[in-house]
Order: sequence, then C-alpha cells, then structure tokens
Amino acid sequence: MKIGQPEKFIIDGKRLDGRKPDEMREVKIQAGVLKRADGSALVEWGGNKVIAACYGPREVHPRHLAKSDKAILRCTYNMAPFSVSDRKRPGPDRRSVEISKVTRLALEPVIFTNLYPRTTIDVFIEVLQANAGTRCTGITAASVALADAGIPMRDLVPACAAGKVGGEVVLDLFDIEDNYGEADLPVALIPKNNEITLLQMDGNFTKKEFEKALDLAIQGCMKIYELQKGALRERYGGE
Amino acid sequence: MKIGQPEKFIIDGKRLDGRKPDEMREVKIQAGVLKRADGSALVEWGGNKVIAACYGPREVHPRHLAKSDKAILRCTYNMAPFSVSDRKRPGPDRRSVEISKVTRLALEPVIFTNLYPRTTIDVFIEVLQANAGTRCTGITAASVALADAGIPMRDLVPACAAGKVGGEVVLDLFDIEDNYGEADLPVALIPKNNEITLLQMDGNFTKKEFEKALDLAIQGCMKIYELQKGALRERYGGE
Amino acid sequence: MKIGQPEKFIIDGKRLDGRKPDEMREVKIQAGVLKRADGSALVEWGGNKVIAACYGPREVHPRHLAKSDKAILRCTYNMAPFSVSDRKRPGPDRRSVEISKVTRLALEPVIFTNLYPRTTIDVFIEVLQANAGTRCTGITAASVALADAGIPMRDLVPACAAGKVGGEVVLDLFDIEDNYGEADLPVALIPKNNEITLLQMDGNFTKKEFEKALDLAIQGCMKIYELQKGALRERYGGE
Amino acid sequence: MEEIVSEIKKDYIASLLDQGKRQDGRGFDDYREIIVEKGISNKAEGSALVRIGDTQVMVGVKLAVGEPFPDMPDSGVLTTNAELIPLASPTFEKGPPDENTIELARVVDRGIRESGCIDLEKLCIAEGEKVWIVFVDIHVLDYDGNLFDASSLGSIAALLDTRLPKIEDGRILYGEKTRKKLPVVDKPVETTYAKIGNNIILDPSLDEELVMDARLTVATTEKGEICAMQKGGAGTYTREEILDIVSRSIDKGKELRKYL
Amino acid sequence: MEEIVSEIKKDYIASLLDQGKRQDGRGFDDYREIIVEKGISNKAEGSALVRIGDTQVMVGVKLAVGEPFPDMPDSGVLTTNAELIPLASPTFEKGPPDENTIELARVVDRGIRESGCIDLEKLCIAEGEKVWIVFVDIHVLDYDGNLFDASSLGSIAALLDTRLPKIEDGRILYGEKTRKKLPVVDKPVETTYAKIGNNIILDPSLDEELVMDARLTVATTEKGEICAMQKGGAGTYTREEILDIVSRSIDKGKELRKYL
Amino acid sequence: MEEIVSEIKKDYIASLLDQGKRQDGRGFDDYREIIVEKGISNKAEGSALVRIGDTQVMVGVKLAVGEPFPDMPDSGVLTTNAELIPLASPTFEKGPPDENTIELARVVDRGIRESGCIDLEKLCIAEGEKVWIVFVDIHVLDYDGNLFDASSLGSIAALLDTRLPKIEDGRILYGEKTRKKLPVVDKPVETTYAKIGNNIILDPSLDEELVMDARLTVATTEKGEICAMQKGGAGTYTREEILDIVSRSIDKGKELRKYL
Repeated sequence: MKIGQPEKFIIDGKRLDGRKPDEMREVKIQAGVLKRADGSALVEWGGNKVIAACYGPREVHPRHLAKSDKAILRCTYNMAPFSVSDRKRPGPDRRSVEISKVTRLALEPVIFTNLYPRTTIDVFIEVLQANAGTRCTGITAASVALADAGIPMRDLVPACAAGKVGGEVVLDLFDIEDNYGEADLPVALIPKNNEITLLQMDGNFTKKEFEKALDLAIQGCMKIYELQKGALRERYGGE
Repeated sequence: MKIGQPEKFIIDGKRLDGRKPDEMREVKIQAGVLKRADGSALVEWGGNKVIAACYGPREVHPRHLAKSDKAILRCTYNMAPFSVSDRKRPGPDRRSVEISKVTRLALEPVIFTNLYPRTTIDVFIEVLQANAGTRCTGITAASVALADAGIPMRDLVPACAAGKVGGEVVLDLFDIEDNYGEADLPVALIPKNNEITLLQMDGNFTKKEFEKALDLAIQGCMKIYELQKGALRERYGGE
Repeated sequence: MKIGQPEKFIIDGKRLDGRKPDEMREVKIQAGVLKRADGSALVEWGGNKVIAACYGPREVHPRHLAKSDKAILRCTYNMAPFSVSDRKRPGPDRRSVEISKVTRLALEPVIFTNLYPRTTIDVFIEVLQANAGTRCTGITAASVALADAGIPMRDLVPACAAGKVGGEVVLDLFDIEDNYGEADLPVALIPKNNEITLLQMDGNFTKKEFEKALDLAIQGCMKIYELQKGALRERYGGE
Repeated sequence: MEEIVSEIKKDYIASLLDQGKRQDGRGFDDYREIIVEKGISNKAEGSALVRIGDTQVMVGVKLAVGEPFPDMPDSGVLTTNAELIPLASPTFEKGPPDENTIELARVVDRGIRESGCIDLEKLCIAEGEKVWIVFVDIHVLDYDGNLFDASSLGSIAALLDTRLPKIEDGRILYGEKTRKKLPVVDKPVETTYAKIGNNIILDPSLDEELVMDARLTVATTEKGEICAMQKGGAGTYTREEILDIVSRSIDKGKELRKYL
Repeated sequence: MEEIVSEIKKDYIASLLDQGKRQDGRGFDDYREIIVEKGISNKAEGSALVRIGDTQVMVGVKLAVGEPFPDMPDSGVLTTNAELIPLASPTFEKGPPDENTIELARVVDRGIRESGCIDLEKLCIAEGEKVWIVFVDIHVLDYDGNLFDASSLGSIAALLDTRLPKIEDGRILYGEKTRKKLPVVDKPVETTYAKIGNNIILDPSLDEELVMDARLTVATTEKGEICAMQKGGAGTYTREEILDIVSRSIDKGKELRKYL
Repeated sequence: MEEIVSEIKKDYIASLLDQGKRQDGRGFDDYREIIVEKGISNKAEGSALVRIGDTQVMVGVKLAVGEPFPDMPDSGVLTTNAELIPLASPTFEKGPPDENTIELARVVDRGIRESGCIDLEKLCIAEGEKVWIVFVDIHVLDYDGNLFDASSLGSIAALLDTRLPKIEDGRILYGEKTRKKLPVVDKPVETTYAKIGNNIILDPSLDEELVMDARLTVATTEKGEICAMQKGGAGTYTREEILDIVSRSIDKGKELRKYL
C-alpha cells in the first residue's frame, strides 16, 4: 500500500471532500484574462488553477512546418514549478509531452484549420495550481481561449474525467482519489454531435464499470459546456 | 588488477572460449532483413548481434549539408540499451560518436558518391547484443546493407580486429579478452586492392607484434569478405 | 560566516595583497596574439589571464539573425575548466550567459555597426585563469581585439571594478576580497565622452559609498585606457 | 518527418473498406501474421522479438539495483522506454524522443503498470533502501504499422522471459542468470482498432494508419478487465463505437494472449 | 523573436517625452497601477500575483530539504528561477532560458540575496547536512514591460507569504503548512528607470521599453541602502544620470515597499 | 563549418610534395617550431602551453576527490576532455562537442591511458570510496593544423607539472599546492603523419590538412612501444605505408619527448 492511502474513499455515500459520487467540483471560467494573447481563459476547477492563451493564426516558425492547405495547431501543456507539492523542474517532461499531444488531438476536430493555410494557431496551457484533472481543465480553458481569440470553430470542447474509487464509479477525481484510487478516465467531447475527441484510461474497469464511467464523464462534459458558454457570454454579451 | 580479470588467457594453446589464437568466432551474415529500409543486413558474430540499414540516395535534411558534386555519407552507430551488461542510457555517448565517425571513413572510400550529387546515403547500425568487436561487426553489416540497397561501390568493406592477450597476438577478441587483454587493433579493408580504411589501436604492442597483429587482422577481413559475398549471393542468387 | 573568511581586510592601510585601497593590480595587455582570429588580445590583470578574439565582419549563420541596416555584435564569455579552483564544467552556465550579454551591451555603443549591414562581428572571450574581475578583464581585452581586427570604433572601452571590503571603498577587488567582501561594482566606460556602458552592482553601498566607488571605478577605467592604447601602439607603432 | 500518402490511395483504401475488404485481404478483426520469439539475447535479462506482419519490435528487459520511490518504499520500480530509431523507417529521426515515441512508451507502460502484472513488492531487496529496477526497452526495428500492439506484446513476452541475475557482495553478476523468474502475475495485452470513414478495423497496417481518422488502443487483463486505453488521431469516436471496440478488444485480447 | 516597433512610434514617444509627457499620461516618476495579491496558491508554500499595469507576474515559493553548500554549512540555500513562457508574449519562445530570462532571474536573485533579506542561517536543520532549500519561481503571465520591478516585488511578497510545511519522519508533509514564517528580515525592492533620448522615466511600459536607449535597475533596502544594480540596453548613462537615478530609486523604493 | 580550400592550392601543395618540397620549406619528417611552456597557471594543479608553429594549445590539469569505478576500486580516475572553442578558428562552432572534438579527446586519452603513464593506483585515497579524479582539459587557442600532437604533448607536459593540493578535514585547499607530484611513470607522445597523394609527411599544417587524403596518429612510449593509433580522413593506407609510419613515429617520438 502506498504511504498516505486512505482506508475508505466513500463514507455514508459521501466522498472524502464531501461530494456525492456523481458530483463535480466547483468550476469557474473567465474569458479574456490576458492582454498580450489573442485569446485567453482562466479556469478554476476545485483546487486546479489553469490559464490558457491562444496566439494566431500567425506565421509559422520554423517555416517548413507550415501546411499549404491548412493552419497547423500546436498545443503546449506546462506545469508551473510551484503548482505541485514536490517542485516541478522547469521544462517539458514526458507526461507533459503526452498531454500536449492528446490536447491537440482533442481540439483539432473542431477548428476550421482550412481557413488559414500556411499559418499556425498556438495554444499554451499553464497549470498554476494542480489538484487532479489538469488535462481536462486545460482543454476546457484552451477551447474558451480559442473562442476568445476569434478562431472559427464548429463547437467548444469541454472535458471532464470520471473514475473509480473504493470500488465505485465517481465523477471528477480530486488529488487523493487520483493518487490512491482505482481508475481514471478523462474524456473530451464535441457536444453538438456527441463525438468524443479525447479518451484515455488507466486503472481497472470491468466493461460495465467502463460504460458507466464513460456516461458519467460525458454528463460532466455537458455541465462544463454550459459554463464555457456562460464565460463567453459574460465577456461578449449576447443573448 | 581489475576485478574479474582471469589469471591466464591461453591454456594449452586454447583461448578461454576454446579457440586457437588465429581462429575467428563463428560469423553469420544475412542480407535484406528489413522491409522499410532500402537495404539491410544482420550479422551475428560470436556473441554480437548487429543489424544495419541503408537509406538512400535520398534528399538531405537540413539542406545546407548537401554537396553539389557528390552524395554525402552519414553513419550512425548505436547500442540498444539492453545490448550490454549495464544498461546503456539511450542516445549517443562519446564512444558511439567516435565509432560513427570512423565507420563513415571506413566505408566512404568504396562508394561512388559522385554519382548522386545533392543527396545523402544514410547508414544506421544498431547493436542488439554486444560481445567485443561491435565496430567491426557494424562495418561488416553496413557494407552488406549498402550493397543490398543497390548503392554502387568499388568493393565491399570487411572489418576484423586482432589483439594481444597473455602476451600473445590473437585474432578477434571476445569480451573477456577485450576487457582484460593487452591490445586491440580493429582494421577494415578494401580487399580488391588491399587498402586499409579503418585502423585504430589501443593497448601495447612492440613494432613486431603490431606487424603480426596487422597481418592477422587483414587475414580475418578476407574471411569476412567471403561471408559477405556469400550473403549477397544467398539473397540475389548468382553463381 | 563563510568558511575561509579573513578577520580583517585592511591592516595598517594595506589590503591583504599589499595594495593601497585605491591601487589597481598590475595589468599587462598584448594585442595580436593569435594567427587565425581577425584580431586578438591577451590581458594579464593580477591573477587573471584572459584572451579575446574578434572575427568579422563576416557572414551571419543562421541567416535570419542578420539585420538589413547594420552588423550584429555577438559576444561569448567562457571560462576554461581549469581557470578556477573547482573545475568548471565545460559549456555555458547562467553566469556566463549574463556576462556575455552585458559584455555585448558594454561594447556595442562604440562600434560603427551601420557600416557593415547583414554581417556579424563575433567576439570570444576565454578566461584561462580567474582571480576576480574577469568580466572587466574580458571587456578590456575584447575592445583591444576589436581594434586589432580593424573594426571601426568611436573609442576603446576600458572596464574596471570598485568595491567595498572591511567597510572601506577600494579599487579592483582580488579573489579573497571578492568572495568575502561587502560590495562589487564593475564599470565600463567610453573615455572620450565619459559615458558608462556597463554598470552592475551587488552587495551593500550607502548612496555616498556608491558615489565614491563609482568615481574610483571610473579612474580605474582611465588607467586601463592608457594601457589599451599602449598595447595597440606597441603592435602598430604610431606616434 | 511525416509519411505522405496520395489522395488516390486514401480513396482506394476507404472504398475497399466500404465493400468490407482490406488491401491485404484480411477481415476487419484479423491480425496480420504474428510471430513471438523469446530469449533472443544473452545480455538482456529478458528479451523478445515480435513480428506483426512486417512490423518488427525487439524488447529487452534489463535489471539494476536502486532506491525505491519514497512513497512506495517496499516496491520495485518499473521504467518503460521506447526508441523509434531511424533504422526502422524513413520517417523516424535521430535525437531525443518525440511525442510519438513518448506516447508509445507511456501507453505500453500503463498497460503493464495498471494491470499490476509485475508483483513489484516481490522486487524489494531491503525496504526503503534497495529494490530491483526493471527497465523495459522497446526497440522498433521495422515500422509497418501498429506499434502499440507489437510493443506491448513484446514487453510482456520479454518480462515473462526475464531471469534475475546473481548478486554477490552487492554487485550484480550479469553474466550469471539465476533460475528465478520475474514475478509476472498477469498477461495484459493491447489491441488497437483504427477508424477509417465509418469502418473500424483491427491491427492497422502502415498504409491504413496513414489514412485512418482515429485509433483506439485498449489494454485488457486475463480476467477480461480493461486496464488502459488511449485514443489517437485527430478524428473522433462516438460512445457506441467505443463500447463496440471495448467488447471486440476483450475478445481479441484472449487470442493475442496465446502468443505469450 | 524580437518585438518590432515602427520609426513613427519611436519618434512619437520620444517627442512626447521632450514635452514632459508620456503616452499613457503618467509623470516621469509614476508607476502604472500596482496590485499585489498574496497567498493565491495552496500548493506553493508562498505565492503572490503582481500586476503593474497590464504586466502580470506570478511568483511561487517552494521549499525542499537538501544539503548546504560546503563553504556555508549552516545556511539554507536560495535558488531563483524565471520562466518567460510563450503564453505571456508573442515574442517569448519555448525552450531553455535565453539571456533575458537568465538576466531577470539573476538580477531578482541579487536583490534578495545581497540585501540579506532571508536570514538563511535560520534555515539550517542539521549543520553541514540538512538545510531548507528555498525555490523562488518567477512565472511571467502577461508581458507589458518592466519585468524586473514586477518580478522582484512578487518575489518578496511571495517570500513574506511563505509558511514552512510540517516535517514528519524526515518527510515533508506539503499539505500541512505550519504557522512558522520564513525569516524575512528586510524588504528590498527594485526600481527601473529607462532612458529615452535625454529623458529618464520610471517603470517603462512595453512601448517605452521598445524605444528606450538604456535601462537602469536599482535594488534598495529598507534602510535606503543600495544592494544591487543592473544596467541594460545598448545605450549609455553619464555619471550624473546614474547618481540621479540612485536618488530617485531610494525614494521610490519606499513607495513601492508599501505594497508588500 | 567546414574549411574550404581551392583546387589550385590543392594542386600546388601536391605537386610541390611530388618534388620533395613542402610549402613552408620543411622536410617530410620535420616538425614546425615547437615551444612547450609548463606551469603557466596558478589555478590549475598542472598546466602547459604548447605551440607547434602557429597552432597553440593550452592544457590544464585539475584534481578532485571522487569515487572510483566499481571494477577498479583502488584506482584513481582519468578524464580527458577537449574544447575546440570558436576563438581558435573561424570553423569552430559553439555548442556541445562535435565528432572532431570528441575524437581528439579520446585519442589523447588513449595515449595517456594505454601507456599506463599515470600510476592510477597511487591515486587511491580510501579503497572503494575515495580516489583522486584527474581532469585533463585541452583548450585549443589557435588552430593551424595537427591538434593531435600538440594536445597530447601539452597533456603530458601538464601532467608532469601537476602538484597535488593539500587536503584538510576532507576539503581540498586548492590554493595550497603540496610538493607532491602526480605519479607519472612514462612519457607517451603522439606523432601524426598525413598522406597527400603518395607522399607521407609529418606534422601537417592547416593547409596540408585541408588537402590530405588520410592521417595516421601513432602514440609511442619511452620504451619505443606503440600504445595507441588512429587513422583519420577518407583516404586509405597500404599495409606497407602503415608499417613505415610506425617506424618513423617511434623515432620521432624520441625527438618529441625531449620537449617535455
């Protein structure tokens, strides 16, 4: 058993932070928080604080990466050194390289990249405070930042994870559940047509548990979607 | 004295692996072992397993390395992490950078690089299992891979080392002899005109011992040459 | 208290190396000490030995760094591994990156970079033996090397530091004073018009002490200026 | 570097699939020929060469002695690494591992780690001080598609092949393997389904990978449970497609496991 | 990448200054609006967000336990690091720290270190063996000029906010902060004056930085003494200009210190 | 970057050699003027500056205390490193060592190591725990050809110049050298012969290096034995040429050794 592992994850139907199994942490989204970036968003999601910025469409450096028929999308996920308990050494590690990749693939399906050939759209995600679920928080922030930058998109991309702790399928793990729990399933969604753009899993699910967790994560995405739209309305007015 | 050093290297005229002083380990060469590469070869030489691939002539990246009057030749010697007792960290170390350089210089004299200006011929040598003599094994494999790729060459380049253990000049050291012996002399040869394209030495030779070792290594190269030709006949038929 | 710290820095008006507070260490400057470089200089300044070379104006690599209206100036300050007590690992560290930057800014104001658009002027400073004050020694050597290379300049740029030890403002710290003293103030000067091109400080000065130290450093620069001109006369003759 | 594929080939592969056919004649749920050779290196503590069609992956397991993680003082340490060496494909480049290499290593690692297939607590030598470090090194030799399945299969095969070396006076005698095996208690396998248009096919070849919209890899255990998943590609999956792939993967996992 | 500024803007800013005016209406010795928020992270041992106009810098302090330097066996260790992440400006690039990033970290570090503001001897846990390592990480979020002043102000604010975590059985329990503060005994602040033509102005905005000839940063202590200085830019200062900036910096330092 | 040489110069140098002449008037077995200065640094434990013609190489020896290799617990450790700094030639570039730099360091290292010229067992302080680490750092200052001979000569000169520093309470007092020398028991030297056409000449100048077909460096000991060799260049040697160069190198080694 890992040091620090709790004996029980769910007591009297409540999780260790007081939530019900299908309850999401509190999420606050704010669009347009930076001056220099073309678009930006801050997402506070439970104990996570993540800021995302979008630059572009702009010239590609180095040039040979440019595509003649569409814009390229580049995503960088980075953790601030002070965002985690044990200081993170600056610079990309293997985990952040992988998250940057799956973030790009989660967002690319909604962007009309063909409108801006030979350019790049750059998304930067900075985790300022981490408490499990930073990749979903980052994707959520990034898609608001893209919208704030005026990048034409089919839809926003909300993301949310489900997982398993103490044998039970639950929504949106926080750090103790993430460190000591049994499974984690981050999902990103295009709400308009219910297409899934991000799916990763690690841990242990029966087929039945997996189905339940997938549905819970999709429901979580839909809640996040409303908050994303709210943040953009807040910034730009509208109905 | 280094830990693990044997007391004697030659007992009753036999070396520690049972060979006579001028006897080579068993060598097997197979051409055309990979699908994607333009040419390839696998050489099993005693406890060594080395695979070589050739790509080219092909476009040069970055372009400023291209030569207007000839193809460039690039060679990369690399050890798999699991090819040696103490796991080798991935990526080039100083030893493999030097071996890559001398390998290139050993092969370049036989290639008609002037036939393919502005291109590159790339040779990759991967040591999958190492037991002393990997650079000679690699050069031997690489020249078969070049031939398998159809690169026009004056001749094949076989390579073989001689050395000194227990005061005696011997052919083709294996790992215990290499680690604890007194000298090592890897040689590569153009058999057609007896020109030497690789010569390195470290250890301790009198002038006379050196001459004897040089001749022994050249004889070793000639044996390897026959096996190289055999491997190509095996693959392409012909008498 | 740091291990090795002396109890007193000034005894009977003399510093630990026998100098008076406003006395500079012995400085010898020699121009034109290398064959390959376009210009070079060796400066021995107390226990410092620093060699500088200038190459250029020459083509810029990579090309995108070139400016259409002027030459770029690039300066590299580097310490030889054996130049300090604890061997310095080869390659740039954070300190040498900063010193390279302030050296460039110290020299740039005197160079007529507009005469050589699309080129680079490269200055390399190698510290062969270090004893406090290497950045001033380097700037001093570099400006002689630039002159030796025939680069058109408004003036030479001498550099010299003042500091504070044992509560007293002194000129030109040596290593014990630098390690255990209270303040260091390196300055570089354009003597013709008394403009300051380098100014850094760390330690502790009252405003009054600072003014005194600044004036002492400027005086030091003027002495160095004479030695620089002497070295160039020595090499090129002249009045 | 990027593989380039012509529009004609894209259309050809896609329209074939719409007719229920694949370029190489396989069914949608068929693997290419699979060959697993174990014990092919005497320097590695365990090794395997896996071929799936023309794809060739060699995996070597090396053991070393090191310190445990502070929060797991009685557990051995697993490290999985992949190298997409330029010998294996004209598109692989020298240099530090790129995002594809890192993803491959991490997804294989998750399959091993999350299944608990290595009983890491049995690899503790002295609690909090000395444990076995298990290095799984994936060395791709020929890239003709579907590296995930070949690499994960090769990794488990190599782990099953692993014998602990002798320790004497605190030094590891790599030359002298004992008969003691690694404590491997499960055999997780990974199966990858590509989506091309609306067709979902197992074990994409290189040509199929070049035209696929998305990829889904599912790692399953002997019990038929799911221990890792990874979606790839810039396309999307519906909920139903995912559940379908999960079912097919659990079945195919049983077939694949027989090669171990 | 380099910021580019048109000749027209250059002339405009310079001629405004010659009339005693700044683009944004400030006086020559005025800061833009300053906002300092402390304690904005629960993962860092101390944190602060500083805004000077539209410039935003977040600073986090992390503590770890490590070995002291051999020549200072009874002293804690201070490490200052900056990241100019590409989120903060179109001209900031990925990759290892460039000369501007390194200069920023080193100049902030000198202000902290040379003022003696952290009583490092109080951070000794076991002489010669274990001391607290103090990591000050400067994370620039929005770059609109004058990073030196924002970063040094944020660093001191974050240090003042820092609480030591609990240590149990030699392990740091990062989740459990004690009430014990870092021993911060001074509040050094840095003030930066830019020179444009013959005008010397406090707190250059990005536009002003792009046209400035030179920059001088002066760190001063609570006692009004100078603890660090750094000239920047390829222009020059006269002796008199420097002495003038030093006087103005000592005064402005008092004002700035009130935000802590 | 690469040195470029015109075809005209190539032909000129080659045809001169065919007449038995060299550009600078030397005989085929002549070195340019050699100057060796020892003890030119007070921060290094040993140092030397070697000039061969206009080529200038400085070598410094630094000592540190560290752990021995596990298989040589009672031996000091030798580390040889070279830097081809851009100060020394327009073709040398910044950055990590390239193949030429690495080859130079390794060939010099082999000459020192394989000759057994340092009695490393005398550098053991506490078996298996503490030994002297000998760093030989080759710093090329002016590159006008034949770096191998200049660097190896400088390295041996610097090793002969080396004095151990004082150790007190486990700390090295670098400022206080003792009179104790490094145990240097042989003086290996390296001699380099270039082949241009069919002519074989000692000590190639830069111009000669630029047109040479091949290069052969032979390290010989005081006893006249060979301890290291390295062929360079994309040309070839015959067996007879090699044996000839070996003989000439053994003779020339004696001459070169007098400069130490």
